[in-house]
Amino acid sequence: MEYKNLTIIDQERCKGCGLCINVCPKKVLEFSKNYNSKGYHYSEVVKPEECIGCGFCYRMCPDVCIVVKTSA
Amino acid sequence: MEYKNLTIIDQERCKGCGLCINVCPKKVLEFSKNYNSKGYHYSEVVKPEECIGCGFCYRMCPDVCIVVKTSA
Amino acid sequence: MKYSGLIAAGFGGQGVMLLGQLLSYAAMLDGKFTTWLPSYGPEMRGGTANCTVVISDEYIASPVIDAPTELLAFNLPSMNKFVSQVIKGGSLIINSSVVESVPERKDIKIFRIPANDIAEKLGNIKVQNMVMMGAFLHVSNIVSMDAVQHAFEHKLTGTKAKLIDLNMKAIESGMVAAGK
Amino acid sequence: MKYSGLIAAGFGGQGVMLLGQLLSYAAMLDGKFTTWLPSYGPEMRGGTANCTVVISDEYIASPVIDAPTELLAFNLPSMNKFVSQVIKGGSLIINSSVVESVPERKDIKIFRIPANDIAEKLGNIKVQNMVMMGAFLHVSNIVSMDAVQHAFEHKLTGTKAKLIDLNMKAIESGMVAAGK
Amino acid sequence: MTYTERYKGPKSLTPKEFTYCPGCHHGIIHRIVAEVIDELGVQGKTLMVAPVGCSVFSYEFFDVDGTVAPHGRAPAVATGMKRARPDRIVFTYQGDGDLAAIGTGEIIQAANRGEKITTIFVNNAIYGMTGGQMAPTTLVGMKTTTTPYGRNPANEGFPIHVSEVLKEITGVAFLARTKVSTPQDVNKTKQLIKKAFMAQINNVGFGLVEVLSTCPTNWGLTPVESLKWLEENMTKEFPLGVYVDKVGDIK
Amino acid sequence: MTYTERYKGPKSLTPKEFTYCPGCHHGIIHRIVAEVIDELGVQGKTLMVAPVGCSVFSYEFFDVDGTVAPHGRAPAVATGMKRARPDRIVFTYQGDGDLAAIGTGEIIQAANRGEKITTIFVNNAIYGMTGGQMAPTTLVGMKTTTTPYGRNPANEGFPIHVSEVLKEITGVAFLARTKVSTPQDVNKTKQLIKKAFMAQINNVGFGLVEVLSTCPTNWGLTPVESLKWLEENMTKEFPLGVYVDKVGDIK
Amino acid sequence: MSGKVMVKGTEAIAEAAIRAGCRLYFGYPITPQSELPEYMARRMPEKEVNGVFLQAESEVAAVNMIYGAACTGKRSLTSTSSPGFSLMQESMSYLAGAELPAVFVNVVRGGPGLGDIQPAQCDYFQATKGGGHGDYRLLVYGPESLQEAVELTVKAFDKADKYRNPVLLLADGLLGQMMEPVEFPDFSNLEKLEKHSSWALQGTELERKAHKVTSFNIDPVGLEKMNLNLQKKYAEMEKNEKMYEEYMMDDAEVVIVSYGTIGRIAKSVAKMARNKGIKAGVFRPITLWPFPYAELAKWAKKETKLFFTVEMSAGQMIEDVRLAVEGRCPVKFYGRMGGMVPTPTEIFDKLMELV
Amino acid sequence: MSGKVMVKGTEAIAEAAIRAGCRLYFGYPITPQSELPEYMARRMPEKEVNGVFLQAESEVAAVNMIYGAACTGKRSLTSTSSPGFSLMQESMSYLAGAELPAVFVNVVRGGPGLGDIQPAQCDYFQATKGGGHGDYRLLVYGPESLQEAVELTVKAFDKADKYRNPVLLLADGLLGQMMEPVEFPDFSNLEKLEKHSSWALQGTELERKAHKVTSFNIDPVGLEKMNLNLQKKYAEMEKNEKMYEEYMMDDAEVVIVSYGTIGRIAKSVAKMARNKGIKAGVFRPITLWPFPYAELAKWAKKETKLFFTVEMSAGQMIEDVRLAVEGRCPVKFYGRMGGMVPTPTEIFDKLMELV
Ligand SMILES: Cc1ncc(C[n+]2csc(CCOP(=O)(O)OP(=O)(O)O)c2C)c(N)n1
Ligand SMILES: Cc1ncc(C[n+]2csc(CCOP(=O)(O)OP(=O)(O)O)c2C)c(N)n1
Ligand code: SF4
Ligand code: SF4
Ligand code: SF4
Ligand code: SF4
Ligand code: SF4
Ligand code: SF4
Ligand SMILES: [Mg+2]
Ligand SMILES: [Mg+2]
Repeated sequence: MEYKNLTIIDQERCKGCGLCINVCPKKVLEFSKNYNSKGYHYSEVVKPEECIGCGFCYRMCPDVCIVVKTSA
Repeated sequence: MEYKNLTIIDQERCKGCGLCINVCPKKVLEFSKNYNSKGYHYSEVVKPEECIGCGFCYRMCPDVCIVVKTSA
Repeated sequence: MKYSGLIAAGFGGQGVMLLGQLLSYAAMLDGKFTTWLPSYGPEMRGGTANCTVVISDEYIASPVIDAPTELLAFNLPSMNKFVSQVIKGGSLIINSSVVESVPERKDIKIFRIPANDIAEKLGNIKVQNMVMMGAFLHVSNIVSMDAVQHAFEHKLTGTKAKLIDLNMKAIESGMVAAGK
Repeated sequence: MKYSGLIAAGFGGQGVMLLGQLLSYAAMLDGKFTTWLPSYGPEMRGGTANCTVVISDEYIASPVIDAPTELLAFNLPSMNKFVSQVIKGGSLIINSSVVESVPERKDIKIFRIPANDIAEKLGNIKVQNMVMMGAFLHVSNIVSMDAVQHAFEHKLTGTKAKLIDLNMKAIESGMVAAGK
Repeated sequence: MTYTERYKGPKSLTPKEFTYCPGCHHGIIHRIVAEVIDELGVQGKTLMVAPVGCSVFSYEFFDVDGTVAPHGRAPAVATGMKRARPDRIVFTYQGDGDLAAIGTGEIIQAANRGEKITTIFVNNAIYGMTGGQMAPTTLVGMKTTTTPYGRNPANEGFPIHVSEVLKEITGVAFLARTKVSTPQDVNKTKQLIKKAFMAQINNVGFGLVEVLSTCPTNWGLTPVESLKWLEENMTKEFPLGVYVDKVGDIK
Repeated sequence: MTYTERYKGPKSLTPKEFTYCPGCHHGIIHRIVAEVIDELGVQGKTLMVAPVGCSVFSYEFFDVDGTVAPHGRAPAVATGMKRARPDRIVFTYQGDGDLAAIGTGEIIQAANRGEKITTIFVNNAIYGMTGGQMAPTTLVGMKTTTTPYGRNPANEGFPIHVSEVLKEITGVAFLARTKVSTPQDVNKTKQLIKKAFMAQINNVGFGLVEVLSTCPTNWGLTPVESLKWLEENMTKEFPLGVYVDKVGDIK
Repeated sequence: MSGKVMVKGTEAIAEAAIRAGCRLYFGYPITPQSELPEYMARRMPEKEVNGVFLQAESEVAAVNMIYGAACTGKRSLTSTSSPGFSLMQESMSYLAGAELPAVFVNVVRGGPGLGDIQPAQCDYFQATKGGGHGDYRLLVYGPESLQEAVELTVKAFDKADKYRNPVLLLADGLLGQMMEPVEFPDFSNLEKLEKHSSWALQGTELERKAHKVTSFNIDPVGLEKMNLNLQKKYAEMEKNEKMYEEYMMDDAEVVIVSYGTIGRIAKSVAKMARNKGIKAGVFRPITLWPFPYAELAKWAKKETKLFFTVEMSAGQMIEDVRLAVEGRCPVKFYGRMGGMVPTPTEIFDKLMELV
Repeated sequence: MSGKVMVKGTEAIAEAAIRAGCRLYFGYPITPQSELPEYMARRMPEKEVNGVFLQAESEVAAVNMIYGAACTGKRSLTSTSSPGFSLMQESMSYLAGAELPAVFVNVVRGGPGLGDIQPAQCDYFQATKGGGHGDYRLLVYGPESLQEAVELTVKAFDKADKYRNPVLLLADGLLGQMMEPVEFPDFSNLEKLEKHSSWALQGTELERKAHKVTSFNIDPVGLEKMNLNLQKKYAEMEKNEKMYEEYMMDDAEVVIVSYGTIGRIAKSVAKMARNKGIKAGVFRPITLWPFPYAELAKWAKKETKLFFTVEMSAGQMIEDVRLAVEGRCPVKFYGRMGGMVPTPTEIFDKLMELV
């Protein structure tokens, strides 16, 4: 399935701070139940279809884990 | 002879800077022609009768050479 | 002369340092000579953490040891790093909830303690370090349970006092697990 | 080998340092080895100032000397301080306009030069130091007048060039005074 | 469908993972500084000076030539660099312990000389790297490991206002206080940082941007709680705004 | 006729002759500081900290217990004294090289802690003791031995305004800039210095008085010419006034 | 139960200082000793102590606050780690010149420069030869254990007052971070300590001539005299204050010379060597200045096969060892740098290579 | 006429630095060397030179400006006197750790503390053993004359670049203040010097990987490696860079060991002694680090009756002399302190007492 906007998270790099989750206006993101190898519950996209490509998550991510793509 | 006000200059201590002479409103003071042992033309009272005891000379003297007395 | 020189090693946050301090404290209460020496990895945060505890009837010359009598391994990298140093006849105590593999050495005693699981069963995963400590106490028999109890009483006061029981239970479970 | 080690000493402001530098400079122009070494008194300003000039045909080992061949005394404290150090057969040159007394020593040559008076007569009291230098040149005969002239030409340029004559005259007067 | 990358990490950062704690604003600030360098097209001629503090590692994160200054001395080091190579872009990145405590003299005098350098000043009201001691910017009442009973003005004085002090200095060409608590903040801060770089590029003078920042670890709060604490407490003590702007409009 | 002494040197000075050059304002300022100490009746409990600068000798001139701090560190030394003996009156006496160059950090941080100490800051726009080098307060265009072609803002920046900077600091209880060029100035300055001491005595906070001052020797002017130069140039660059006053009226 | 408590090295020193009558701490945080100021921050305001803790804005400010506090004759302490101690050097020279008593702790870490935060001993030269300018000396203690650190801390304050001289505890990160049981001395009688020092700056109360404390003397004749007095004092300290430990030295043929924690580790090495039939002993200088030259030189005799100096440095104390031995026996060195701590086995192996 | 000019010591060093290609001077005024920055302030802006003179706000700032300038690979100089050099110690350690080339001048004055402004040699320990923290070394030159100072200044820049290491000229106030004729070398070819150093921070121009220059390595294994590299470099310097002068040493039975101006004065003393029939010579170390131990030790033989070390200090270099002599001959000392300069006769009298 294809979405208008894609938010891609480098989950190995993610430290699970939750700033992206906190800022996303569309609740696209959530903590994963899983740990990454650093031991963090990383952030993952749970509602890709809702993503408006606003880049808020990118802007707030302190660890440069996020790329936002758009088809627009 | 007695004056109303006495300005007394420690001439050995004086460095001949002339600040007292410069500030005296009554031109009571002048540089001496003589040198003191430090090699300065010290300040001396030349018109004691004119002294109004204002203390300007005391206030401006950087070397605490001056005492002003008054009979008032 | 009784002597134990142990290294406890794991990730930061697994309570390895606290375990060492508590043990050392209890040893002191037992009238032993004892030293506790931390070693933090080069990383500021996260990363590995280990400490060395020496307990002895005599003045301790070196608080630094490179031949531990016991190794408490809380994760795999730590086990791999230190296992070869354990003296012949020494003991390796593994938190088997985290570390699956077992090293090759045949000349040491190996104890596999599912510390996380035991702790979880006790209702608080955090006390997994006390489970490991219990195992050590069983294996080394160098510090009295009385001293351990006293140590908790000193360290956990006020509102924290209610945690003593849980911790003691964790220790006992660890002892039992090591005795199996 | 020609050698002269002189101390010139007086109050700050009497041009003692300049005299030394000029002499040293002229010595260099004459192809000699030479050193100039200042020594300021502990007081920040005013106070005494003296300098040591060594002029030699050979490399100068010590620029510090404690046995001057010549002493140029610009005031009484300076004369008293250094006169005992002058070597036997050495010379003491006194600015007699300032220093009235004469020391006891019989084993040295003593020149009394009324430098201030001479300088005043030349129209500028400031060149009293050059009068003293002239006396030294006469006494030591270690630096050529040509070199001195060249030294002035190097140091006094532009608007100051017109002062060369006055200075040279002062030097000549000093030489004459010492020759008397 | 073909996608274009709308938001992607800047070129002027190395791929190296940051060593900062989860949620620490140092990372956000690094990224926007790098974005500014990208946008100005000066990566190849930029020299950076890292401080001593959590951001001591920043010299490894920025993909430009860099060094680490002794604690507090980054402005003097940057001065030496810039005087040696006036054709280069030189920036320092400093914490509040580094800049507002031990380095007080160096920052004020570099600003006063109007050095053509840019300083990113990360004010998190605490010494992060050494484990949470009081900084000169620590708020009144705030508990730190060296003010265990809360900062008490009678003993430790009041938080120092770096931007207010620096605005009195003639050599400063651009000066602003900002924060990065929201995406809007982040955008704005980026523009301010760009201006601080332009102050240097246009040879106007010294540029500094003070960024209010979190230290979840030593504040003892989660990253999200930290945002809130910053908003509620730090912005009150440290008013945001542009304090000096001699740069004018930039494209 | 019997005379009474109307003006006479203060008790809190030793009889030692000052080592300052003829006409140097250091002497005037010494005298009025001593007069203030006399008037406040605190000579017996005052401790003083001399700087490194021409006034390094001031510890010999004030007839109170005293020491010499390392160059620029007088505020830190005074802090140590005052914290050890809060019941004592502690003051520092500093030049513009000492306080506004090497000691920038120490003065700002002592002020920021609101240390209950008093600082007399003698701004003569030059390094007197070392022979006339540029100070941070040297005026633009002014020739010094290290700005032989005149201070050039493009290279050395502009004169620093210490009082303007310090007024931004919360811990400051009293702060004024003044001069001693006329007897009226001298009187006024004395009152200001008294207030700066009162800030300490009343436990309000840090007090500092900046006194614009001459250095005839290194300015290359006579003492009287120096007065004029100060009036015409320094007061323009450094506006006089009371910048902070939390002390209120004193008798 | 004994009066023993379990504490970290940094905290042991802090508490010992308070017991010794120190009521003023000024310092600037730096790893690996920030626990010391943090302990002081908690402890000083307590009623029982009622002292001053103040975080300085820098090490330069800290040492000058100490300078000021010491001027009043009160007991004060600062602590730091290597880079911070370097920053203090100008003022250390001032303190020594002005003959001010104060106690300093340097918990040494790996250098040079920013280096790392691991234990090291690479500041020995700086500590013992004077990192600052001019001819001056600090009394320098190098404790091996927390109990010794506690005792030397108390002694440091006493000696600082006695000689009017700064005293330095040179600890390594190991000692600073480790815990072991220690017994603290009782609190000193503050009133006894508070007796007005005859020289201190405490206000004349118009009852005496003003006191002046400085390292300044513009007249070289005066400054030389001041220096001669200092040298006399240092000679006195050399005569009276040397401390060292000899461990299994009676019949030693191999003398391991080490200080601080490495001196302690060396004891394990000596035991290991004895197990292998090598007559090893440990000579452990406790005062690093004055260094026990003569006492060590005593062992530079025919029977001694080897002096073996082990340090966590590139070799600094070894110069003092060589000055003592004067070529009469071989002097060898083993060292680790950059914060690496040698283990007993490692040292032992090296020793076996040499004998 | 020769190309000789008459200049002050401080100015000779300044001009020599410019000739050597130094175009950056940062410094803070301090007596007795302020003539050096003052010379630079006049000279650097001249068209022929076109360099940078900047008065720093302190010695700490100055050394860090040097740090920054050195990072770019350019030749830079700072100068100071004793208290100022103490303030630079933290950063000196950083420079050495980061392997930055730069030249330092310390015109030593009487200490400790504020002391006075007269000539002294009491900073020898600080210069040679490292006043800062950690295991590091400076290359240290001690010139005796202005011509030698000029030549060593040029050499200092070359060696600093060659070894990427700070180099220190340790001068005393005598040398700094005296004048004598010197000949300056020609101007260096700047373009040749400007060749991009392979390590320097000059901007990547997107053509290479970014350069990083630091003394920081949080991993002790890495920091130890860094230290091992430094030690290797220092060993190289010890092998290649030792300099000393032997004066009338061929048949000497009395060896006067002195450096700097005192080394020069010692030559007069040796002559005086020879006049009295005493076979005296002078061994004058020119590099104070690396110290010419082996070269001096060569004279520690049966025929040598006495090593006589003379310094303007309480006795600092004498430790290195004793390390070289290793007890094979008597080593005696004469020193003056606090800025007092011993005269030839005074030293000679002392020598006569000893022989
Ligand atoms: C001379 C010196 N003193 C102290 C330290 C220890 N130190 C390292 S970082 C730091 C403070 C860091 O705080 P800040 O600048 O606010 O940066 P943050 O970690 O909060 O980003 C200190 C005191 C040091 N490395 N060097
Ligand atoms: C660490 C240090 N650096 C430099 C000096 C040299 N020094 C002595 S006084 C002084 C400046 C004095 O100027 P200022 O403070 O303005 O006082 P003034 O003499 O003008 O009254 C300097 C740089 C020193 N003594 N110590
Ligand atoms: S781009 Fe916007 S909408 Fe999409 S995940 Fe990120 S924050 Fe949410
Ligand atoms: S903001 Fe970045 S680091 Fe934080 S949870 Fe989201 S992706 Fe992970
Ligand atoms: S008191 Fe007044 S009138 Fe009298 S001499 Fe002094 S200035 Fe002149
Ligand atoms: S003001 Fe004082 S020092 Fe100056 S001339 Fe008058 S009496 Fe003399
Ligand atoms: S300690 Fe604080 S400032 Fe440092 S990385 Fe962690 S959160 Fe950031
Ligand atoms: S040099 Fe200047 S400031 Fe110093 S005493 Fe002389 S006139 Fe006063
Ligand atoms: Mg911070
Ligand atoms: Mg000044």
